[in-house]
Amino acid sequence: MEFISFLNLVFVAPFVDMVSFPIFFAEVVIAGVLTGIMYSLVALGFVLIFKASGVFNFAQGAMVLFAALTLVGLMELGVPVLAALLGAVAVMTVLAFAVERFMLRHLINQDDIILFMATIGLTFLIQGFGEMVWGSNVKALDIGIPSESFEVGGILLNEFDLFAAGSGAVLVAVLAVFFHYTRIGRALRAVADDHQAAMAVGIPLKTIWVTVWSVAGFVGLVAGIMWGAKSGVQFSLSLIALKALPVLILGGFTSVPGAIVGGLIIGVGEKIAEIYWGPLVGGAIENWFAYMLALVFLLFRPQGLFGERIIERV
Amino acid sequence: MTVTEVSAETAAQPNAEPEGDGAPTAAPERVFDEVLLEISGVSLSFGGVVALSDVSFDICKGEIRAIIGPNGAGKSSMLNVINGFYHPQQGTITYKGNVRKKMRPHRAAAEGIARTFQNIALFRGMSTLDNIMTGRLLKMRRGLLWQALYWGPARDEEIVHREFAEHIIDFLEIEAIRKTVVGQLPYGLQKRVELGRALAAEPELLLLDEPMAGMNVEEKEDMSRFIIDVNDEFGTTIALIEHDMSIVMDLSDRVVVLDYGRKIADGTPDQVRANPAVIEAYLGVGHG
Amino acid sequence: MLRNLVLAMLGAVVGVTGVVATTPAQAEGEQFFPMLVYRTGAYAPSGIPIANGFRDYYTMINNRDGGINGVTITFEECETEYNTKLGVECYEKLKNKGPTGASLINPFSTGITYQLIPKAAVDEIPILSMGYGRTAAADGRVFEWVFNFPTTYWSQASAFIRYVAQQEGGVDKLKGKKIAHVYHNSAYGKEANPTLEALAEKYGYELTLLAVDHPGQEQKATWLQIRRAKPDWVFLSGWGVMNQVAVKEAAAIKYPMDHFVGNWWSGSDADVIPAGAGAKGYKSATFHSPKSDFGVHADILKHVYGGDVAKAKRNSFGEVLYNRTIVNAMFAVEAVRTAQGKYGNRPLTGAEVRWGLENFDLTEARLKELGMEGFTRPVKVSCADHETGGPILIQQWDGAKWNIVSDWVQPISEVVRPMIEKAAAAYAAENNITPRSC
Amino acid sequence: MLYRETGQFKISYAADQSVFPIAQDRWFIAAALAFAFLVVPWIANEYMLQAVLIPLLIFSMAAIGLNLLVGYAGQLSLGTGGFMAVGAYMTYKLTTAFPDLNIIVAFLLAGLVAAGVGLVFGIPSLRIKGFYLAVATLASQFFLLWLFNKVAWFYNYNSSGTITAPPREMFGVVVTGPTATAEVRYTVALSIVVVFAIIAKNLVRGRIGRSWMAVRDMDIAAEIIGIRPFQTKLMAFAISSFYCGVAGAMLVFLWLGSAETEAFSINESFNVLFMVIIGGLGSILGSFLGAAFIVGLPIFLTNAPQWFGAAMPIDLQKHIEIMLFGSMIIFFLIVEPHGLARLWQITKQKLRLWPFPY
Repeated sequence: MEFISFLNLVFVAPFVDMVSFPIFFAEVVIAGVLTGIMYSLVALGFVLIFKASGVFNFAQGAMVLFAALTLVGLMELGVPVLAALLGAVAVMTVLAFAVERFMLRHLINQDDIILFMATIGLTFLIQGFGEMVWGSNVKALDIGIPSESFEVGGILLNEFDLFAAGSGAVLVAVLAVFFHYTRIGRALRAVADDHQAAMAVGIPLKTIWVTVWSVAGFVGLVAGIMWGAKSGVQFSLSLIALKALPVLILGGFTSVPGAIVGGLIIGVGEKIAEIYWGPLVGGAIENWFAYMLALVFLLFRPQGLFGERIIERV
Repeated sequence: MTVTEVSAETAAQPNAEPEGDGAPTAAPERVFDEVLLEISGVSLSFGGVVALSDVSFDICKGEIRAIIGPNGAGKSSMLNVINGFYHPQQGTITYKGNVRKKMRPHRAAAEGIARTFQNIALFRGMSTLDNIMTGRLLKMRRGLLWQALYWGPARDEEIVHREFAEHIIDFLEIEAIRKTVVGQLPYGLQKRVELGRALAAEPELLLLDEPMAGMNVEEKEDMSRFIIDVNDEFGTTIALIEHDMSIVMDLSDRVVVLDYGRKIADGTPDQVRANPAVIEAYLGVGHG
Repeated sequence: MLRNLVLAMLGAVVGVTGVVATTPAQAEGEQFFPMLVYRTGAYAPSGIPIANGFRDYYTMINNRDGGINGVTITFEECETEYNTKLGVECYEKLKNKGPTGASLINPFSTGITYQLIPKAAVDEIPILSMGYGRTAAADGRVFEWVFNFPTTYWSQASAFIRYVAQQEGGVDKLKGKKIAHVYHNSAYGKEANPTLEALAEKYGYELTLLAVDHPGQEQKATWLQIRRAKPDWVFLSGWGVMNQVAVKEAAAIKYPMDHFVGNWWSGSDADVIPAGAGAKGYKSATFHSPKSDFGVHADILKHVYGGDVAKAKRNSFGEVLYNRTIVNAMFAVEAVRTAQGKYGNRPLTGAEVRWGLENFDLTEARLKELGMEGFTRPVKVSCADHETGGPILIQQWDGAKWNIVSDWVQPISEVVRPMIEKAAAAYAAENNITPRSC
Repeated sequence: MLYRETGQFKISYAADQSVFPIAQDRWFIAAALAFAFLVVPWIANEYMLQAVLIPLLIFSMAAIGLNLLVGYAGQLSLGTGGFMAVGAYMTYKLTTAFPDLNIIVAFLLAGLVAAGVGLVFGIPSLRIKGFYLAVATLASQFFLLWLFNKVAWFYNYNSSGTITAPPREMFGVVVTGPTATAEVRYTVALSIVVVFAIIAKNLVRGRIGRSWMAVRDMDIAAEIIGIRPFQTKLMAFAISSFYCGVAGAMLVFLWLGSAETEAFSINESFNVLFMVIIGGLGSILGSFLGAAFIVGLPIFLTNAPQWFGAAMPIDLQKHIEIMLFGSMIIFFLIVEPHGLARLWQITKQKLRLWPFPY
């Protein structure tokens, strides 16, 4: 008897709930989609760098923080929004140059894990530097994005969330065009396959790396603005990288569309799990559920949904 | 018999004269009548690409069997089927009298099939000695706790196998690189270490995938000598893939020829050499 | 060449680390307070005003009065990043400094407090965890060395329920009301749960517990659940980034902000500012005034900042958490003063300061002398009761500053105290402690 | 001059296979151990023990465990914190349920539970590799911490979910709990670590270690010589988790004295991985060096300015410290990507020749 009620609680009741309250369910799904896009924004930065240099850039979270800090810091100094944005982009580009000059250049053709570890060193460096220059206090970030809530057919929407989702979509479109239709984009993809071969056919590795790290810095800035507007710009921004990791493995380390689709799946999946199944076990299951979800997908596609197939031969 | 010629050649290098090779001129006729492995009707394809189609042949105990054919003929696929890395869609593999639809790699290894690879598949981060010792892994029995203590039986076992590994190191003349990490070794030596690893398993059937690819003449001669010695000294049955025709014809007792995944000829070197289909395959147009 | 350099540096690291912690002791006539601070890391926005508050109050006492009855206060900050493991290092580094060693420690981190509680009795250094840490430590019979007056998480949660009852028009109105607790999924966040559960049983309100995992940047699911359940009141036990996001999300689902009450660690300036106008109306608990126009503030401005208000503001002057640490620092100083009454005006040991804490009696008159009349309340500690079950205030954010919007709300001690004693007894049993009799 | 192996001939394979084939190494290690066991507890002050040496030992233990998995078996894992938590919480349950149980036995039993958990979470390694596996193991990290946070049984239903090390005695000496002296806890930790370091060394130089390395270097080839990659990987996960579990138990019972799940957060998983990489993948010695680097360097950097009398605001100092720490990591990787253990080997090579450069 207890067993049956258990089955009911786990396998029936949540679905009945979803169907009985379709509007609320729609809200949950929409919240998942919007959150998912926010995750994708962070994941994109990882994908770009991994795709073009094979580096799993652990410092992406720190770059998000640093970009946002720079933006707010400049604005606090009285710089107008637009100029501050440009300034932040410029700073991220300088960072990209520095990373290439002082780090990547010396680590060409090292093992993946060594490069990964180096980016961890970079994380500390960027965090320390960012906090030293801009301080550790929470800074309110307001660049004029509206954030009113309104209802459409009983579904509550927030202007800010929609704006964030929209920017995410635009960003992805731009990146897709960039990768597929520009010369440097194609070169980027070539480098990803083989560093030395790319050099051999005359693709300057240095330019590529600087470009891709700059672009990742820019993506980081966008992510930083969206997340920072919510919570204020503070150290914790660098921790959202952890929310991007399941998205990353689900979508595949090398795929821009993968980052988006992965984000949506994780976003919607974790919200549904938390709201419909979370209360059964005491809640706060979102974090591990996202990873478990990604894991389940991986068991079927070990290279992620859109990742390049791993072919093994002897 | 072919052995004579090779031995005569190696005899030119006095220090490389293998012991126990006997009188070269008096080599007895080699007779093989006990089938060790039989492949019948094996077909293998990947997606739409056919790698092997309806191939049948056998390998007898004690012989040196060559598998030849142009690039892409399915030779490596054949070896992969034999040791269970690829699973054919059709056909059976009969090894030591057991009929199977497919082999499993560790099963094959456990039943005495060892191999080397076309592109060296050594454990690059380990020393020569450790690589060869991995060949002995299946023969080591001591469990986790003994291993953890490295005491008593575990230690004795390690020493027994070390002695065997050292025997192989002597045999292959690689004493000097015993403790070198194999990733740092030159190509020819790596090939030799790989052979050593396969031999350490004391295989009944040894599969060699292009053991002499990329070697210079001298290295090829060394390798040929090792192959013959292995066959002679340990009585190991050998199946090898090789492109160098003169070596194949000299070394092997029987040759099977594949082309486009089909068997086009099978027989002694002389028979194969005279086979028009083989000549066509090797000289004809259409192969890159 | 490069490698040699590296080796040399490595040697230096190893060599020098070997002589750590032999810094000499300070001069006589000084009372040393260790300060475990977190001016960097994820919780720095809270850590900075806290650290500044301590620093400024002690400095003010030294500059204005020449120390506590002539005994200069010395203190040393050690950065913990709110990390328990770094806290251990800091504690070990600072505990033997000063002529009498560390005499009183304010960990200002629930994790570090938990970690230090067992050590306190052994090292004979009293812990003053003012409004945080282990609530059960209020039972002075078991936790001889730990003090958590003026009030604790459990008292606070019960006072919150009393406040809700007042707002709803009586305790009997609680029946059938829905109350949600959004909490940081950690030892700290969970503290209030048992109290809220016990009171739910007593008063018949419906309690929903919603955990948010560290760090708490993403709370959409939590707030969707609140939007659906439509609780009459929401109580928040957040910390760090979780607070800002919670306030923002509550505003986004248009939850009535004046029914959204944070605990006293969810009600600082940094918690509401990023949410902008949306935070207006948000309430939080506190046990002191959020204003900065008391005598003590004037003294700090004068004796620490030389009247430079702008500089003071840059150093968190007047912020909620700053004010809270002023209270805490005052407790510390007055405890030493109390102990000096017994042991004489000299640097005191931890054991002596412990006596001062246990016989702590802060009167209204004394508060007035300190320039804190109306800033906080009198406190009287006893051997058995290290908490005093003090009341709380409710403050509300009006978009620019915090204002007190309630009278002092008493906790429901008849429920809380037995729970404390039970939890303390369980701790004592598990750790082979024989409670002393008071 | 002093470091010469000339004239030391091995006359048996047993001698050649010993852990330290060179006599000077053996003397050095013996001296170091004697120093660590007999001298350090007498000369080190409490700060040195409690803030530096005990955590160093505990993290060495965890790093050895992770190194077995990452460095030897080639399976990248970020679940270390979770497995450490299993060890800690299980020890707590065991020792509170059976107060008379020897605490070391409780550690080992908890380690076995951790091994079992590791086995389960190692299953994805059948299909998933590299960074994908690393991120997938985070699932175990987050899930385990959530579990210990959520299920009150694990912390005996106390209100805050914190576990506290109760006082436990061994041979009449208190080894855990607040009354256990730092010297005693240090000695216990050192004994455990030394024993398990030796066991780890034994494992990696024998059959099991070779199977791990074979799977790491080329799992297909390993399979073809008869190693079952799945079983081998699972065994690596189990043994690694055992080490991590014991390390987690030591963390709470021999060092912190009290902990909530936060003590085993993802930061710890990363930290231990840093230790393994900085120290040297596939090196037991490297695990110690890496732990020393990650535990010791920040403490050194924190305290260094004071010795030189440089006073600066504590937050600025911390920022500089963090930056220096990050720079040092990058610097070391550029100088020697194969870790401190390799640096040590190179030093030894140089020492062989010293003082004659050629």
